[in-house]
Amino acid sequence: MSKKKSKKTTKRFDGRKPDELRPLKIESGVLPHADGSAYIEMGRNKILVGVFGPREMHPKRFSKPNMATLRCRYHMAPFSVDPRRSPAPSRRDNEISMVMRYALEPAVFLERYPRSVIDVYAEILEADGGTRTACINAASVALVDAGIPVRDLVASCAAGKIDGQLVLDLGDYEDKEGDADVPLAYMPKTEHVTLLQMDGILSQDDFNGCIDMAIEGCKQIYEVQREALKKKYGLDEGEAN
Amino acid sequence: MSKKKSKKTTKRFDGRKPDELRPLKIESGVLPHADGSAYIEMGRNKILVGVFGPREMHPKRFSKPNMATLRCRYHMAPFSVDPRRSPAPSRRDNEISMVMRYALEPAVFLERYPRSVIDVYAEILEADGGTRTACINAASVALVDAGIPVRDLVASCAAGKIDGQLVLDLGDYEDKEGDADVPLAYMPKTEHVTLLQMDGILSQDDFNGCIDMAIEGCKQIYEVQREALKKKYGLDEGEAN
Amino acid sequence: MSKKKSKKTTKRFDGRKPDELRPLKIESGVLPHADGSAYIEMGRNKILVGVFGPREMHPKRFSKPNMATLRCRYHMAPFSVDPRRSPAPSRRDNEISMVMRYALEPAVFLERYPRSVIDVYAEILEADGGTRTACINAASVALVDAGIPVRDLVASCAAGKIDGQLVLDLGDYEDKEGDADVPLAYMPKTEHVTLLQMDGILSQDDFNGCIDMAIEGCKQIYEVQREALKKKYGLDEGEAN
Amino acid sequence: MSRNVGIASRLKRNKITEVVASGKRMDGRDLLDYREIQIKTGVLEKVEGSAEAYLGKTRVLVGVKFGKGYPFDDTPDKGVLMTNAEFTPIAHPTFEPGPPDERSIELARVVDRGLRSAEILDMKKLCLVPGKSVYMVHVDIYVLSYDGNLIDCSALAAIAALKTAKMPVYTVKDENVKLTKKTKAVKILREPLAVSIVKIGDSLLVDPSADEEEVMDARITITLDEKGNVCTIQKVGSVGFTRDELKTAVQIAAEKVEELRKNV
Amino acid sequence: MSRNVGIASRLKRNKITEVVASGKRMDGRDLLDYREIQIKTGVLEKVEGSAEAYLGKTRVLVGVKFGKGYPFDDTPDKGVLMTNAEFTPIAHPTFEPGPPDERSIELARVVDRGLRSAEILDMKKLCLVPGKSVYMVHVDIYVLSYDGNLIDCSALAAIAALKTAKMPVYTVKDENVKLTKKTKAVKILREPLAVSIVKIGDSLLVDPSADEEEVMDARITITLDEKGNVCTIQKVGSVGFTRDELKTAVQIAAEKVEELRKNV
Amino acid sequence: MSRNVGIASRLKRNKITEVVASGKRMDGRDLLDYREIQIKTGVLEKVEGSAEAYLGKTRVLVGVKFGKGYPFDDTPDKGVLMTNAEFTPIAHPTFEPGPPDERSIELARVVDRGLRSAEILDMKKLCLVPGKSVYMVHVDIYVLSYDGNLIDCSALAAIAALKTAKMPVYTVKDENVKLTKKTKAVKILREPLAVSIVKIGDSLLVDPSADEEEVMDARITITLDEKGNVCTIQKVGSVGFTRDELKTAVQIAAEKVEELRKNV
Repeated sequence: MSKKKSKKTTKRFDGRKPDELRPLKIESGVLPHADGSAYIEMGRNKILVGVFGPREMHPKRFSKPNMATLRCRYHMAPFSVDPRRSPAPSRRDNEISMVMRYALEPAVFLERYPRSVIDVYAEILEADGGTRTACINAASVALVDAGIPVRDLVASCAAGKIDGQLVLDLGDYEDKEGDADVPLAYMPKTEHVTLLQMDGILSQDDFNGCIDMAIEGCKQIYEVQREALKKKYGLDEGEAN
Repeated sequence: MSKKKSKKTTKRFDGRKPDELRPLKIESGVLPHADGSAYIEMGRNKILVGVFGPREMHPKRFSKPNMATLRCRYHMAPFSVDPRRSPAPSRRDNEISMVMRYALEPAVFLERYPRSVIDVYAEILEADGGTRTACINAASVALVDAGIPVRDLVASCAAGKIDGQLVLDLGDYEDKEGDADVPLAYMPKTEHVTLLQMDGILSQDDFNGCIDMAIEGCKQIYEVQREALKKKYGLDEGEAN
Repeated sequence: MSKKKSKKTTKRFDGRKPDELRPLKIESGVLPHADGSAYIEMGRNKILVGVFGPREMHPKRFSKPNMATLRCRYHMAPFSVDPRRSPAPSRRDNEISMVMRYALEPAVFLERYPRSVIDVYAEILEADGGTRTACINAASVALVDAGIPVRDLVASCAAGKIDGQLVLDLGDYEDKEGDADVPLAYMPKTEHVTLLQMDGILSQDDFNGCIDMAIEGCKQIYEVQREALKKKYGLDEGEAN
Repeated sequence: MSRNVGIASRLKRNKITEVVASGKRMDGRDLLDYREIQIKTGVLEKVEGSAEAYLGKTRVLVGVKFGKGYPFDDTPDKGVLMTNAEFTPIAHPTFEPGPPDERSIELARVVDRGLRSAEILDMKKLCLVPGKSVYMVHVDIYVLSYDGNLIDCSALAAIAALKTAKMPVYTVKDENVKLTKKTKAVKILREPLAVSIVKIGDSLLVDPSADEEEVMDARITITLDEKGNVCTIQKVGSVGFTRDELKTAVQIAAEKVEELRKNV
Repeated sequence: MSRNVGIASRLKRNKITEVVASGKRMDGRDLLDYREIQIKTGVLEKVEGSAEAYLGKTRVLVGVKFGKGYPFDDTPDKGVLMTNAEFTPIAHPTFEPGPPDERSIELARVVDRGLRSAEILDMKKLCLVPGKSVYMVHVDIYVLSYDGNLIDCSALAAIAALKTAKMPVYTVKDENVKLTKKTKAVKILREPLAVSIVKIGDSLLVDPSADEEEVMDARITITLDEKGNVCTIQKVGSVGFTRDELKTAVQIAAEKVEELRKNV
Repeated sequence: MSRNVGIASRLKRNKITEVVASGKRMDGRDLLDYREIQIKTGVLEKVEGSAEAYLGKTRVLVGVKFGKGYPFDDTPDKGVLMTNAEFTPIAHPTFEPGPPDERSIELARVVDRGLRSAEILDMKKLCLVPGKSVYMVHVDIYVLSYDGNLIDCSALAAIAALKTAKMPVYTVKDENVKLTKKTKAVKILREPLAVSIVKIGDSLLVDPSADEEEVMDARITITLDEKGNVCTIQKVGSVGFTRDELKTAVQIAAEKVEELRKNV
């Protein structure tokens, strides 16, 4: 963990250091009927991701002749937030589904499965801050669990600013109270940022600081993802770059 | 009518005996543009059923290669209940459409019309208690009116318990005040129960009593259905079993 | 302008004479990506119409083997009225889309483009009274701008009765306060009325008076439409009748 | 000029046009004859008013419900009248279950405009507490059998249902609205009825059948009140009317509406 | 008689029917054996109650949420209980994301009817201010893995979640309702559990797997409370039951429900 | 690496990539050149604020409406700001009428997040009666012509419309809210504008045309306020950015936003 980024030593709301991730647990192969799956607990987020495919795309006319289509769906259980939410997808859900797809696509060798579709379904059972980053972490593991060849794992977390301090991996409370939140996804091997969003107000310097801090966080998450895949990931090493 | 089931002789809300059906009237061939049709008044229920088919199914990929598909639709007019209801189908409507289909399917020789569809549309013009049983009674007559070969007519009514007494063919008021309501459909020739639902609280003995009482009621309704079909039904006798 | 129809000389709400049109401005070829287009200001109405086609129809099974299909869509921007309206189409919008189509169809040589579709999209940016007539005026110009052969231009305006007086081209305020409103569309060359609606209460004489007055109004609008098309319309003269 | 597609349809059109041109119709009627009209009122028990109208094989059921609700923001002192139309799939093999299509929207709109523009109810009298509580009047049109001319048939049923309706009486005290067990007759200010006239070739004819509607060039529906005033007009179809045809149509409608009026 | 289509499906049916006719099942169970049952409660932190139930590879998560809302017009003095079911697309390759289909509607309806008809909660005690403010209880069924018998599994999870839920306490003063930080246990009046019995050929068996549900002739679900009373019945499938089969089914259900009850 | 399908599309991509690699563009612009920017305000009369922005052939109309409504439950003392975007079918032959698709949802979301996260309005000042009545501010984005870069164009129009809007004044007395005939200027706390940068091959370029958006590898939109603070970021597209590319993109955006700012 890179300590140099933390400017102060003030304790955070939940007692973490500024550049400390929330407790993280990833398990792969948790769903009996999916081709690949993963369960993640990242802070209080509890998320199941199932991957189906590559399989035939319906309707066929939407399939691509030279590559597979990656479809992502970010979906919150009605009881995942307080107060309860309606099961119908919101504009926010649709936007997150889209950015999840863009975060994962650069990692997948879609060219190997022309005309087919790979479905990535993320079910948010309980939501803390940073659901989209947690979904990407689990989805990347689930894709490998499904045997789909990838360039690298995609690791994701956010950095932000709260009470004048840059902090890593914001929880729900920090997310709402903070000045800004910068979720990011990163492929360590190719050093590519595949998700980047931000809401809030940050100086350009602080923004750059957030990116650096989030990339460091991603590198730690990457190790947890690899661990979760154990032997399966070993098989995949040869694919990278 | 089997008198042995009535434990008390207390009069019911509308003056009926415990094992007495509501006034019942069935007419067949009432719609000029349907292949078969029937109108039923069962208590204050007023229901029109139209049958269309066997006809080509669209979209074709939903058709079954070795048999016809039976589609049922239970639909309430906005003015059929008080207060007025929205014309959009509710979850209850969809569930009743489904159990109607399951109540009628065992009677129909669907194998004779592979790849085609038979549509059964029930329009509730006025609703008293027991709309689903009334719909099945009319639908069964309408299917025969459409010339569709059947094993037997399906007769349907409910039994239930109110004020400690088992009663037959509950009206709207009894339906809401009673302890339990057991709608049932029955094919007298094969002695098969093709619809069975229940809501409420009944001892196992009372539940068995309700089934027996409802089957007796169905046998009476069956005679009214046969009467409504007159000669048409005569043609169909040869088909049974 | 035919003066004989105005019975009184009382000034109207906005100072116009009874048989005077609102200020009218039509411009053609205003949209870079449409095949044909027109912008109209008719009173405070501000409307953009885009025409696309003739083009292939999807899904194909809805296309007509012997002629093109004309599709019209009347659509109000959420900020076009006060209070703001929802972007979802209302029953009124759907009805106006339909009568627009019937107003324009008689003018178009649809037979020349079998199996194809011509889309006419009217976007109401700001609504004063008489949006449907303004849409038809702009749409007719946009069709010619798209190079689609027509029998004639279709000109449209309303007449109505307010404070006992027949008046031409009602604005929003007059529309709501008046006794009746008679929107009409007219093809001067064939002398056919292709749109006629009315809401209100009028004696048969007054109704006939409104029709005559509206036809006179259409003839004036026709000149403005021709002007807007300048040379383009010239090319089309040979087509008529 | 016919705009209908398909060979069967074009043959049907040719045949009908030919017969109509000779002043007759496929079912033997004259051009200006209505089919048999039948109206039954009070056919439903759970609504405040109901009527069933038949025009030949066309059959429409109308239920009128009175309830209590909020006024619209822009008319705080007026009751609310809502007209809805549903085409049931039992009415015709080509009708499909599902949300309202263009035809049922037009039917509801034209009947609604007919009731509204003729101001058949005094909406101000249907206000209970201004801005807070008003009568809601639902007129639900339910098409049970389709053989053409739904608008005329629906207008007949709607007027018959409203004329025979008994509305609930509420008492209002300090803005508290209470339902009583009393009912009273609905006061109808005007009785607009619709006459639909279709144009096939150069002929105008009334009360079109389903086949005639399928092949018609255009239709004009004219609603008139009991004094002969014109209340609503709706022209549809891909052919226009000349000025003379319109004048004739209004005359026909004024004449036929008297015949319809005898039935309600 | 099988009504399933497709050759693969018919072969599967023949195989299963044959095995079942011999009193055994594809996975080695006896006809009246349930698969392994596992229940975890308190699995979620943001809800008032939660439970996850497993029946073999079938897995259902139920969340129970308490909130404050308006009562229904016809029950102004009662709280509101709402049951919803969602089939997530991760549960089975054949499940698609989107609005609820017939199966999830049936699941929600049957569980809802089970909770409601057994009157498991005293809804009158869930009223805060009559006509104005009541408790809203949302029971959300979330299907995470499908291998048959969702109704029994969901009923287990729902009862387990309700039994362990802590509801928020409100204070009411002059119709002003205020949320406190206190919570209290939910009082459950009855504990209805569901037993689903399917008919394949002439055999009746419990706890059907996905394959058995695919080929079954009919299914009857019987919900019983802790006193052995019947609360809800649902028969589906295109074959009927004889009177004797129904009696047997009720006996089986009464017996098996005791076994299920040990898990909640 | 290109992920676009179809031969025509691949040819277009090859051509554009080649030209861009040489530091030029198909329409002759330099990589960091915007097209001609034009902004008109006060173009509509029925709204409180309006503006039309043009970026070359891209044209967006924004209407701002102020009304009165209920606050959200979780922010009882704040006004409500709602941003909506519609792609009209006249804007491009590939746009179809109907409910919002992924692109229009993204446009609305990014502009909305831009306005919201920069806290351009003091939402607490838009509260009339806490928990009961607040200002509703609707920002409606209406795309009239599409030739790429809708986000930058929409942000320009939205800020221009808000800056020139006149909001209605209400008086509040004992929780009674009354509309007056007065209006006042809207106080804008910040002026965030968006700069979209697309990556084609190894090049970064601003203000993409429709063709450039079609073939681009990825896009990053950066919203900055008038002090140079970053307010909103959105990265889309199936290729990633290196750390260096991101730094460069922020520098470009900080520079170009000053150029845009001269127009509002």
